[in-house]
Amino acid sequence: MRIRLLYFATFRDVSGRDSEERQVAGGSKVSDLWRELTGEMPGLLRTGSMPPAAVNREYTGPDTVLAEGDEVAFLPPVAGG
Amino acid sequence: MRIRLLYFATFRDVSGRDSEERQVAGGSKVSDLWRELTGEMPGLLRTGSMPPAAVNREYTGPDTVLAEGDEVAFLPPVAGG
Amino acid sequence: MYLTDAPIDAASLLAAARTSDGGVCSFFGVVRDHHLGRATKRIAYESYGPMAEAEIGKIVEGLAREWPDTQVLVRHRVGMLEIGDVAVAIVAWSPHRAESFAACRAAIDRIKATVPIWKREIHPDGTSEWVNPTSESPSR
Amino acid sequence: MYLTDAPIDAASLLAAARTSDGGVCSFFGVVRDHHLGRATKRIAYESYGPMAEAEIGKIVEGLAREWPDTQVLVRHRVGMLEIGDVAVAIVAWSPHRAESFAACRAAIDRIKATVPIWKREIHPDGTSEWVNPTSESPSR
Repeated sequence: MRIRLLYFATFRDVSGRDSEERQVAGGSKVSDLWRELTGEMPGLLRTGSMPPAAVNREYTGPDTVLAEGDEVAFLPPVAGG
Repeated sequence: MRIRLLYFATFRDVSGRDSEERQVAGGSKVSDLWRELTGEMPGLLRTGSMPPAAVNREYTGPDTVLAEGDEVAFLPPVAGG
Repeated sequence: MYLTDAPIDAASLLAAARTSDGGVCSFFGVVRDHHLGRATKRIAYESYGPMAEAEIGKIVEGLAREWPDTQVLVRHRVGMLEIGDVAVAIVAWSPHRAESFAACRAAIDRIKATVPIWKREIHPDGTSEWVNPTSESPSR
Repeated sequence: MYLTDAPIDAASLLAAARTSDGGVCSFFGVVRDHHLGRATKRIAYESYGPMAEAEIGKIVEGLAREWPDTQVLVRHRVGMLEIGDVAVAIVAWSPHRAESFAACRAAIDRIKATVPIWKREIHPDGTSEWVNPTSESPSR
């Protein structure tokens, strides 16, 4: 199935892109996607363990199962204000 | 000796004046003056025990001995801000 | 210097940031339309002027000792104030936000505790009384 | 709604007091000229816009539940900011001062903790890096 992945701040610098459409296996969890991404782009691991993730613009945990059309983002440490 | 006494807020309402020149005995303390004033104007006691006192525009305690020319004020509960 | 009988323009006070300041915390005490369940029409602020100036000066010096990187501005209005008028303004500029909040909060708390200023609430029916905060809740 | 790429005019935000408000606490986060001992020339703020709007909305709703009498305004700027520019503005109006301080402080702390906004410090020599607050002291 297809998801849309967004990259921000350091993660955009590492990936070289703002966003991408991506195929993931049915039943994939957020943590599975993170493992896949860091396999391709070890530079994402600079922030340490899995960063906070958002699915469809809401914070969610690593065990959330992804669905077709989800908008997914892993969020580097936020620094607003 | 002579002192200058100032009245503010409720104390001005009770005394009916802003200020007065007053003769006090040499060696009088702040607490002596308060006792004298409340004897003349029991309405001052509405705030309870002796209120904070200022001599020459500084907070001071009840045992401070007054001197010729001092500016003295007993201060009703303050309510700035 | 700290007291004024002219209206306080809250906005104009905020402009004094230094380039090293990252946080600005301000507090404005405003005349509101009620107090202890009764309607307020206006408030007369009275001060022991020279002593109030000196006491605020001591508070500002104390804040500068406790938070040396933080710059604090204080203005307190006296005279007859209408609903919505700014009675007291505190602005604390600091490199960091925690210090700006702490210094601003300390400033207003200390001003309310020790500066010889009194206020007389005037009700819509023309009656009035002096406010006695010692008989009220501490958050008021 | 909460995010803007136009300059934030701190002064104009303060005008919205209700007649029942007695205390106004505000916090303005301003771009300063240094960070962790290095000079800063400007800061680029980037956001995950729709999520940042939603997160700030949740924070504002949470504050309204915790402090029902207090009205809180939030603005956060994004884009390229210069030294002295307001990056974030919080204003909390309340009948009482303690609540205005508490709600204002909670607002900025929660915004910094969870809203997906990032900043890239640009130094005078043209180099830059993303700020990582998790590697710094909590007061910064």
